[in-house]
Amino acid sequence: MHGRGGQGAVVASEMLARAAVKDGMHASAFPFFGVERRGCPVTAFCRIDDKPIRIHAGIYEPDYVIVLDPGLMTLVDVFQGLKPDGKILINTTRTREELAIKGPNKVVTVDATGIALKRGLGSETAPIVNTAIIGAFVKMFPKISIDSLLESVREAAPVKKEENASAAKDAYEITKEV
Amino acid sequence: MPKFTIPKEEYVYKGHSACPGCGTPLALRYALKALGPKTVLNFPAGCGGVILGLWPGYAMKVPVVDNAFECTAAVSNGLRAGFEVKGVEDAYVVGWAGDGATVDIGLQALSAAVDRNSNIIYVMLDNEAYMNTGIQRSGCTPVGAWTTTTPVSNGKGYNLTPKKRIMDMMVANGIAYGATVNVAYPEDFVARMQKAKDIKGVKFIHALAPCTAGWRIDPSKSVEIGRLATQTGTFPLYEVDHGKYSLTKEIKKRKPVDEYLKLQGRFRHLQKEAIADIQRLVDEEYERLLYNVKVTNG
Amino acid sequence: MPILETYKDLPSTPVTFYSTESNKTGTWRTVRPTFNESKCTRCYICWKYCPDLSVEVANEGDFPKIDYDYCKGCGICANECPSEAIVMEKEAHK
Amino acid sequence: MIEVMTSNYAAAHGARLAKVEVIAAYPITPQSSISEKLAEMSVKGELHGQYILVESEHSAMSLLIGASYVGARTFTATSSQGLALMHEMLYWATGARRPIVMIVASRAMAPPWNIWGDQMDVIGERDTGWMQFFCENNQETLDTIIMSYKIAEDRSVMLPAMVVEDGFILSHTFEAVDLPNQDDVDDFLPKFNPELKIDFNDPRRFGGLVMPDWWSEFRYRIAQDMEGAKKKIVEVDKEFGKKFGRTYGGLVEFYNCDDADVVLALAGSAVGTAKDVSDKMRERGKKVGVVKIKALRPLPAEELRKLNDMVPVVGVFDRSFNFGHGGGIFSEMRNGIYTPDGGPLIKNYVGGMGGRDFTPKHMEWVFEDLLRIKKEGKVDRMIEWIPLRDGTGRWY
Repeated sequence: MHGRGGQGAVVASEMLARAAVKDGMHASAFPFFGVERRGCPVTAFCRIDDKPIRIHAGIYEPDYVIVLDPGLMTLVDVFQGLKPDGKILINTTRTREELAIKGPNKVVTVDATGIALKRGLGSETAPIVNTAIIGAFVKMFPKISIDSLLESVREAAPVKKEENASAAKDAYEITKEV
Repeated sequence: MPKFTIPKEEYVYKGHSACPGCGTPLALRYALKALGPKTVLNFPAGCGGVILGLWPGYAMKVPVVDNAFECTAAVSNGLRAGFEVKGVEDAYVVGWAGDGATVDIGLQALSAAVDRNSNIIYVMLDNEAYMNTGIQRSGCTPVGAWTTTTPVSNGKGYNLTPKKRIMDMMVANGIAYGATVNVAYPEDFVARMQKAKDIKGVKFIHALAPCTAGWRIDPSKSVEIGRLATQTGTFPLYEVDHGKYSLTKEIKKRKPVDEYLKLQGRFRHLQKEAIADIQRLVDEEYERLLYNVKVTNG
Repeated sequence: MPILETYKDLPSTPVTFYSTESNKTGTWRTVRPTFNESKCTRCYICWKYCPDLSVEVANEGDFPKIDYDYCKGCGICANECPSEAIVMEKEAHK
Repeated sequence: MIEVMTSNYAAAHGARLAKVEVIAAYPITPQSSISEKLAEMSVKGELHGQYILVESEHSAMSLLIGASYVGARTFTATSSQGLALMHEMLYWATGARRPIVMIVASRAMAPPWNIWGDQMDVIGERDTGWMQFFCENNQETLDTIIMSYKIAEDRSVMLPAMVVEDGFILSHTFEAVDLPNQDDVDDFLPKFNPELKIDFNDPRRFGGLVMPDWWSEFRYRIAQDMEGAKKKIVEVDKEFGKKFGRTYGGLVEFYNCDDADVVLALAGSAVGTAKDVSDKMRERGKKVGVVKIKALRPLPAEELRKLNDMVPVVGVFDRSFNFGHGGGIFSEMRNGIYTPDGGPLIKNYVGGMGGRDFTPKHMEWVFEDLLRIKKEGKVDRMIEWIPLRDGTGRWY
C-alpha cells in the first residue's frame, strides 16, 4: 500500500487486518518502519492468510498493490515485486492506457479522491483517501466482506467514523470486480 | 518549673555511626520530633546512610528506604504514590538528601517532582560539600572554602563558585513551602517542620548541618559555628510560604563574617582581601533576601 | 529477632533487624563530660544539642543524665552550657 | 475477545489487566504508544492506579521502586537510550528485590541515530538481575506481562522482570490478540502481597549498609532465587495454559527439534519466521529445528544442554552484537550448552539489526548454511553477519 505521510495508509492496512480477522482469517498489518513525515512517500503492508501468520518480515512479493496517490507512481516503482498474476488498485480517474501501464498485471482504478471529498474527508490538497480505497479493495478481494470492513473502519477511524464508512461503501459499490 | 522547648519524643536510636559533633543526627532528631512516627524517610548515597549504622542494625524508629544518588525526589514521589493507591493518608514522606545529591546530581528529579506538585517533604541536609566521599566540592560549597577538589596551594585554589541559590530556584519552580533551618536553632527547626508537614505539595527544607571533618572544626564547636552562620547572615533563616518570603530569625545586628570563618579550618588560608570579598558577597545575598521579603509582601 | 547465620536466614528483601543500641559508641570517647548538678539550671540545652542522644532527661523538671555507654565525647554540651555545669575531662583510661 | 492491535497496545492492555497500581513512564520511540495508550486508559478510568509522567527513565524506575516498597504493583515501558539511562536503577530494583515489570520495545543504541528494532539495548542489561522474557508475537506480549507479575511477585522469586518485544517489528505491527477477561486474570493473578513492605509498626531500613562479611550471602540469596525462578516460570506457563489455552514453552521451546539435523536458536519476533521456514524446509525433506529462547534470564542451561544429545549443529541468531566478542545470545547459548565433555558445533549469525529486515529467505540461507556445516563437520567461520553489503550472506 503506497501513500504519502498523512493519507492514512498505515491505518488502512490496520483496517484491512481487522476486517480479515473478523471474517475468520489471520492477518498482520505494519508500516514500512521509516521516519514518517507528512507528505513523504510511505508504504504499509498487510498479510492475510487462512493459517496463523508467524512471519515477522516485510512483504517483497505482494499479491496486491494499492496506490493511494497516483503521483507516487513517477517516484516509486509500485510494481516492484508484484507477482505476474498480482493486481494493482490505483486511486485515479485515468485509465490504464492514460497511465501507460504495461505488463501483465490487472489494473483496477477508483476515484477515491472524489469519493473522499464528497464525504468531507480531508481537503482538495490533502484528501483522506484511505477508507475509500480499501472499500474498493475488498471488491477485488472478496474474502473480506464489506460488512466486516465497514465495521473495522468505524472502529479504527480516529474521527468522522460514519463519513469514512460511507466513503468505503461508495468505493465498494462503484468498483467493478475483476 | 523547667520546660522542654522541643518535643520530648526521640525517633533516633543511640549507637548511630555519626562522627562526634556531627550536625546531621541533630537535624534528624528535630525533624522527626515534628513529624512523628508515621514518617518514612528515604536516603540517597551519603553520610546519612552511614550514620544510620551497619546492617543488620539501624538507628531509626521510623521506616527508611535507601536509594541511589540522584533519585531522592523520584523515590519520594513513588512512596507517596504507593501510599495514595493503598489509601494511606496520614503518612509523611521525607526525602533526606545531601547538598550534592540535591543541587548537583539530583536537581532534575527534584525539579520534576515540584512540577508534579508531589506531596513530599524534601530536606536538603547541607554540609556544603560531598563529605561522605571525602570532602569534595559541591554546588553548595561556599566561596572561599577548601575542599579536596579545591585544594589550596600558596593561598590559591579554594572554591570560587558561589553557592547555588537553590531556594530561589525552588521558589521559581513552584514549591508550596520552603524554609531554611539550622541545627543551632532547634525550636525554629521544629517549628518550620511542623508548619511544613501538612501543607500539600513539595516542602523544601534547606537545613544547615556543620560537618566537623569537612569544615575542619572542633567537634564541640559545631553548634556554635552553625549559630554564627546565621548570626553573620551567611545562612539566614527564612521561610517562603507559597511564594512569600519572610525572615524567621531576625538578626538585629549581623556579626562580621570573619567571626564565622576564623573558627573553621576550611577557611584558614583566606587573606584579608578575600574575607572582605566574602563579606561583600554575604551582604549582597542578604540584601537580596530582604528585597525578596519586601517585594513578595508588598 | 531472627538468628542470622547463613544466606538462608536473609529475607527476600534486604532489611535491617536490630536497633543500633548494641553499638556502644561510648568506646569512641577520649574526653568525658562531667556534670555538676549544683550549677545546672535545667535549661536542657545540653539535651537538645546532644547528637548522640546521650544526655537524657526522664521528665520535665528532672536533672539531665549523661549516658556514658553512648556519649562520644564531642563536647557540644559543655561548649553550649550557659552555666558551666558540664566540663570536659580527659578519659581516665586513655 | 479478539481484537486487532499492535504489540504496544497489547502491552498496555496487559498492564491494565494486571491491575497495576503505579505506572511511571517517559516517552521514547518505539515505546511511546504504550505510554499514550496507558494515559488514555487512565483518563477513561480503566486503570486501577496512578499514572505518573516523569522527566526521565531514571526517575521512572526510581519512582516505581519507591511505590513498590509500599506494596504497590508497578509498571513501566522503555526502549534503547531510555533503558540505558535506567541502568543504575535496574540493579537497584534487583538488589532491593522489587518485582517491577517493564516492557522494553527493543531498539538500537545510538550513535548514529537509529530508532528501529535491535536487541542491543536489552542484551546489554542481561546482567542486571532482571528476568528477561522475549516475545514472538503480540499475543505473547500481553500474556507474558500477566505471567511476569505472577512469577516476579512470588515470594520465592521477588525479582523484577523485563518483557521484550522487538521494536517496530512487533511494537508497530497489528495482529489479532485475544484479550482475556478481567475476572479470569484476577483469578489467575493474585494481589501483590510481599512478605516485607513499609510498616510503621515494624520500622525497618530497606537496604542498609552491608559489610564484606555478609555481602556474598546477599548476592547468593539473589542467585538462588533467580535459579529457583526457573521452576516458577515453567509452573506459571503451564497454569496460564490451563486457564487461557496458550503456553509458551516455559523457559525454552524446542520446535521441530526431535529428529533435527540442525537447529537455530533465537529470541523474539524472528522465532515465528524461523518456525515457518523450518516447516517449509521439512516439507522438502530438510530436517531443521528451532530453539525459541523465551527466557534469557534466568538462562535455561539445563534445557539447552539437552541439545547435546539432540543435534550435532546449533546455529544462534542474534539481533545485536557485543563488540569485541559476538552476539549476546550466542555467548549465552555456548555458556548454557557446553559441558566439560564438549557440545555441538555452533555458529553465530548476526543480523536484523537497526531495523534491517530479516526475511524468510535469510532464514533459509542460515538453515542451509547449518546443513552445510553438518555435512562438512566443521565450522569455518564462527560469527557471520547476515546480510552485509560486501556480499556476505544475502541481501533482500
